[in-house]
Amino acid sequence: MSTRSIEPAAVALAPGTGGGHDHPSLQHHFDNLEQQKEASTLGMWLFLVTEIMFFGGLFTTYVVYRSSWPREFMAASSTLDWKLGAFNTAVLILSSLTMALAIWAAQVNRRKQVVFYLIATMILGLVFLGVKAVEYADKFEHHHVPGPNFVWSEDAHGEGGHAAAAPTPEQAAFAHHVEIFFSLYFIMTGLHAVHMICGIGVLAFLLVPSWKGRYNSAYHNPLECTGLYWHFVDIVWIFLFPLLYLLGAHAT
Amino acid sequence: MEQELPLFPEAASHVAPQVDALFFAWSAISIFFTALIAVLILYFMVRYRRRSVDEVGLPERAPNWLEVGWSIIPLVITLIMFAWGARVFYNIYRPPSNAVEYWTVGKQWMWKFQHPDGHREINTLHIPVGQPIKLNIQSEDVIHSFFVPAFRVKQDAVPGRQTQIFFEATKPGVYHLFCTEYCGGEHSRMIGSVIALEPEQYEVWLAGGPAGRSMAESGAALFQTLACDTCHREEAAGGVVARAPELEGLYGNQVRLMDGRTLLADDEYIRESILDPAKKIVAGWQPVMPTYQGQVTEEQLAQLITYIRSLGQQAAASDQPPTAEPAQPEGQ
Amino acid sequence: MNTSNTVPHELPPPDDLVDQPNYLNVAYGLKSWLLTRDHKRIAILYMISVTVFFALGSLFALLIRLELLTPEGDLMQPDTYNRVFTMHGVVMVFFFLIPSIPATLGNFLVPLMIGAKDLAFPKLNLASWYVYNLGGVFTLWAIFSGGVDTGWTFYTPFSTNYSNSYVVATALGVFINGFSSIFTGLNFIVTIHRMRAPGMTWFRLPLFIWSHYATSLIIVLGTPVIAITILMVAAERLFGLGIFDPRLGGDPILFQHLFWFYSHPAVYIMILPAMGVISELVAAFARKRIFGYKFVAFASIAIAVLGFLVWGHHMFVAGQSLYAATIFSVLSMLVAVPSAVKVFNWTATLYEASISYETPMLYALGFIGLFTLGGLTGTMIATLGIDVHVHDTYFIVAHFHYIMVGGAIMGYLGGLHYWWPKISGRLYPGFLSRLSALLVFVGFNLTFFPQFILGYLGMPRRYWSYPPEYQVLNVLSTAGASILGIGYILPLFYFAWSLKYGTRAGENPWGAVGLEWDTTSPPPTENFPVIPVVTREPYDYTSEEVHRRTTQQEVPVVYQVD
Amino acid sequence: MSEHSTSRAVYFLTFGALMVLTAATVIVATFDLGWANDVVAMAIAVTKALLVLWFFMHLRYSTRVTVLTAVAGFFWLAILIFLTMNDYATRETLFPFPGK
Repeated sequence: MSTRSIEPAAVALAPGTGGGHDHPSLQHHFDNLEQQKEASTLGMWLFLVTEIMFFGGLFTTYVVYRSSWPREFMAASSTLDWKLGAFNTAVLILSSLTMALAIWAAQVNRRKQVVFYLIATMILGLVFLGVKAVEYADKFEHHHVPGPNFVWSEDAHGEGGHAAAAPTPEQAAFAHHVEIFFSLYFIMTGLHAVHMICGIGVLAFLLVPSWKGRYNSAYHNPLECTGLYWHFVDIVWIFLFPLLYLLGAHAT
Repeated sequence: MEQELPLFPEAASHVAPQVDALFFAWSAISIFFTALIAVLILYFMVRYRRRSVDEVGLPERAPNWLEVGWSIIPLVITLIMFAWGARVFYNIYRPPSNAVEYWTVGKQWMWKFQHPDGHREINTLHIPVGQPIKLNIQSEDVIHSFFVPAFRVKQDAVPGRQTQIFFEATKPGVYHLFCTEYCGGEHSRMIGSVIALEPEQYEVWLAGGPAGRSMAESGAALFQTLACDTCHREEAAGGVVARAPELEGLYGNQVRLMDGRTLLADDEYIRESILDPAKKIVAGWQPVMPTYQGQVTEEQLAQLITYIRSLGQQAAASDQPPTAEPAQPEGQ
Repeated sequence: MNTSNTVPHELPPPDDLVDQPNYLNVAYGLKSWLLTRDHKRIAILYMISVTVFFALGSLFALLIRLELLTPEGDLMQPDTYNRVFTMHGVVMVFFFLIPSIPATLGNFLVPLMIGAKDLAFPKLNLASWYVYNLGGVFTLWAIFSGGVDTGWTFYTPFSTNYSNSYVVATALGVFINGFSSIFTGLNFIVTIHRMRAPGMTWFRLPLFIWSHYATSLIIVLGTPVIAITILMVAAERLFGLGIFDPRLGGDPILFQHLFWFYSHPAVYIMILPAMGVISELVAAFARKRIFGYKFVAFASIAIAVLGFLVWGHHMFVAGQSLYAATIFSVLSMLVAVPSAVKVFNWTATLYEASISYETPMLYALGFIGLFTLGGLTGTMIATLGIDVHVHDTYFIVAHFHYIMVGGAIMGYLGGLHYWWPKISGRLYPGFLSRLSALLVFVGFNLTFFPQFILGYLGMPRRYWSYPPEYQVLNVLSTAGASILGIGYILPLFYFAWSLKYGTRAGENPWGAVGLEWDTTSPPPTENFPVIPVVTREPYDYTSEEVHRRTTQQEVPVVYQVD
Repeated sequence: MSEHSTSRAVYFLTFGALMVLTAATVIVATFDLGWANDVVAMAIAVTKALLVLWFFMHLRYSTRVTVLTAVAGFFWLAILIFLTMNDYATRETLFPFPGK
């Protein structure tokens, strides 16, 4: 809240808005809390629109390349462990629930429960990142990380394996297209993970004010906006899971 | 024919008149509307200039039909012009069945052409007039773009794909060939010319070029058409960093190689450097020279060697100090 | 050019006008400026940053024009020329044209025009300026350590595999700069939706606000796509991935799709704010309501929405399918209609108006003429048959400079001259400013009209050397560029001069209608002593109350005829 | 957003529905239905996204402008994907452009 040096002499609030004492969290340029809440919610949604278009570029790339090489994407996807993916999806959905309950708790003025649910959401987020770390480790081990030392042999099929006989042009092209799948896999899930980390950071930032009881039924904007962001990150994973993991499920 | 100030390109292909007609129509429309707006503004500026400090404009009275009018009219005009443009576009991109296939490969800063009968050229393309030509275009590295202004055709060379353009020369002549998709350092030197010849002259040219010229002269002409001079040339030309050793005064002198050996630059060394350049690299130079194996016939090879030998004697004659030691190229 | 026929009479500046508290003298010192949350101060900070980048971009432009004086490039090596035209593109597009009007005039005026105390998120607004400068630092570092030679379009596979210049640094600079654009756009949309003064309905909003609303829609919906595209290029260079690498089967044309999805709407980000400024100028100096207000307002929204459907017209010859090229060509014709509607409505506004010829009006009239030609040539280029011939030639360069320089920069300068009294409380010299407007108009046309001819002759873009027959037209163009340069430098001087010596501008030096003219100039920090209640239509010059204000008010000397 | 809050039961119900749908998409994926696999997977994903948007993200109580913003976001993504695919889908089919 900015306390400014010169208070304008006659600040006459526009007629008809709730005047009286100002809520400590009301910023000077808003007329009332309602206007401030709607402004911050709309602002958050607009930020989420930019996030939709940000991930949208990757989804477009995915759609284009998958339509060009369905077989290669299916073969590459079959090396991903869809059970871990499913488990991660469940973890994220549960974290969405705890996030929503955190906001509910603030609305009914139960600050202890707000803190509890926030911590639960953070722990679930960390579990999700842990599982991702396990998956990435597996990729490094199998040389499935795109780049100079990417190895993909048709017969080895997932074991990574040593360099087989010189691949035929078709196999080389196949391996290249598989490498592009893994490039997309790493950028999409990597970007999603970075958003998770930022989300956890913001949640941590909210713990102290929540503990102090600053968020109550009248004012809980920061919680609401963090909730919107967290649910959005969950939605991105909801689309990532089937597109990346479930392609090859019926092939195994 | 270097005109002093050309204001309009030649129309030398079947589609050029159609493109020009479309362009003139659109230019006329543009000039008409721009002039209309300019005249209206100037008239209003004078007619309704402010006469006293407190004068204000009258409220608007015009009905909505005016508003609808100048929404519909531009839409109709643009859609008509779109349809006309689309028809011309399909004329450019749909070759007739009797089109002869030529190939071109864009490589960083040169065009390599191949005729239906296997004849190869670099940076210049000889084509017969009146014969529809389908040119298959590829690229070895980045995106280039095959553009002949006189034919009004352009098509990007996309690496990893083969794209195609169709044109039919209608007028013999030498026409500019440009690369119009930015492709790096010497994008502006990746130019050449498309030479449209009467069908008979084209056959003569195909047969091996004009007879009666001395071996050295044919060699010199070949040196140009094979674009050897894009790399082998004196330092000063256009300030471009030389990419290959100078050939003046090379013949008959010692040459130090990368691996330290020094040997005499004789016929055999020149022949080998043309057909398999990577085998003996002169000290201090990069192995960038492409092989001409299969691009030069035995007879053309002989012409090139006589030409380079003649360069050697000229240098000795004008007792220019033979530059056996190649100039050290700056780090590229 | 007859000077305005208002009766100039000298008036000693009333004493109370001098030390009235306003946003400039409310606090002094670096800290009060660098940590300000006042949208007006942030507008001025942006004005300084944007001017610095405009100067840098113009320097590159001058180098290009000097280089092209001779067919065989003599001024610099081809590689240096490639870096110069690339940096001209990057600096001008991302660091001047996109932020110029929204971040300076928009930041200053959006709250003022809708009767709000400030933008919805003041801290975000300040962050936007810092992020803009951070992006600028990255790009400047890239420039001074060697520059990038991929063209401002970063086409792959050249930018990812073959260029050994500072591509990642510049890409990072542009990526970060994108966020400053998003923050401004987001701020405007929320402010316009949520913080209008009582009585300010949507159809009482000035057209400046409508055009900035449409611009912000494009910014929010388009900018993230170029952010991810540039991130992919950087990832490909740094980690050897192969998304656009043809050797791995990647498709360079996919990069062009993603790039132009943002970069075409970006040209509407650059022109729509200028259109908003022109609507204000024409209304103010014709003292008449804009003809067909609703049509002009919805035309801005139509341009914003249709602008997202047309990007394929940049790729007609790039290897796109014929069918897609046809679809994009039709859609490009649709997007030309709202621009035509705007031009006709501006011209119709002048009918039965009371036009005066101050400098802003000269810029506005120049804008309308040049934008008409720019828009029509744009529609020509969107026609399939012509684009095959003129794609990537100087015809395209001439078209987009007619829109960007003839349109956006004329709009920016017009707006700057129109609101300068409100921003600084000072008036600038009339004759000198009109002279600079004339120089800009003449210099501009001499620079870029020959390029239309060069383009159809077939001279390709981005060429370091060109066939000798194109030299005469290039020399003409360079001559025009020097006149244009002088035209741009003049305002720098007389604006600075006016800060100290300019006569004081009263509350409403032009006798215009608008909430920003109802407060003092320069305005107080919270914009209005009392939040205004809006009852009148926008640009309502005929109402009694306005008549009284524009006549009785002691109009201080509008011009010293020096 | 009006001051009333969603009751906890609604959140738990939404959570349950999302878990069921996740299980469903996994099970369906194990059968080889050819191109139908993608359609079903996307249908389920969209349903789950709508559930999250409507209940968890309180679109249910949001103002018309906020709902419009959310819809616009996804619609513009559709424009990007649709018009880009419009090029790739017709590279070789409608007009015999020199494809591979």
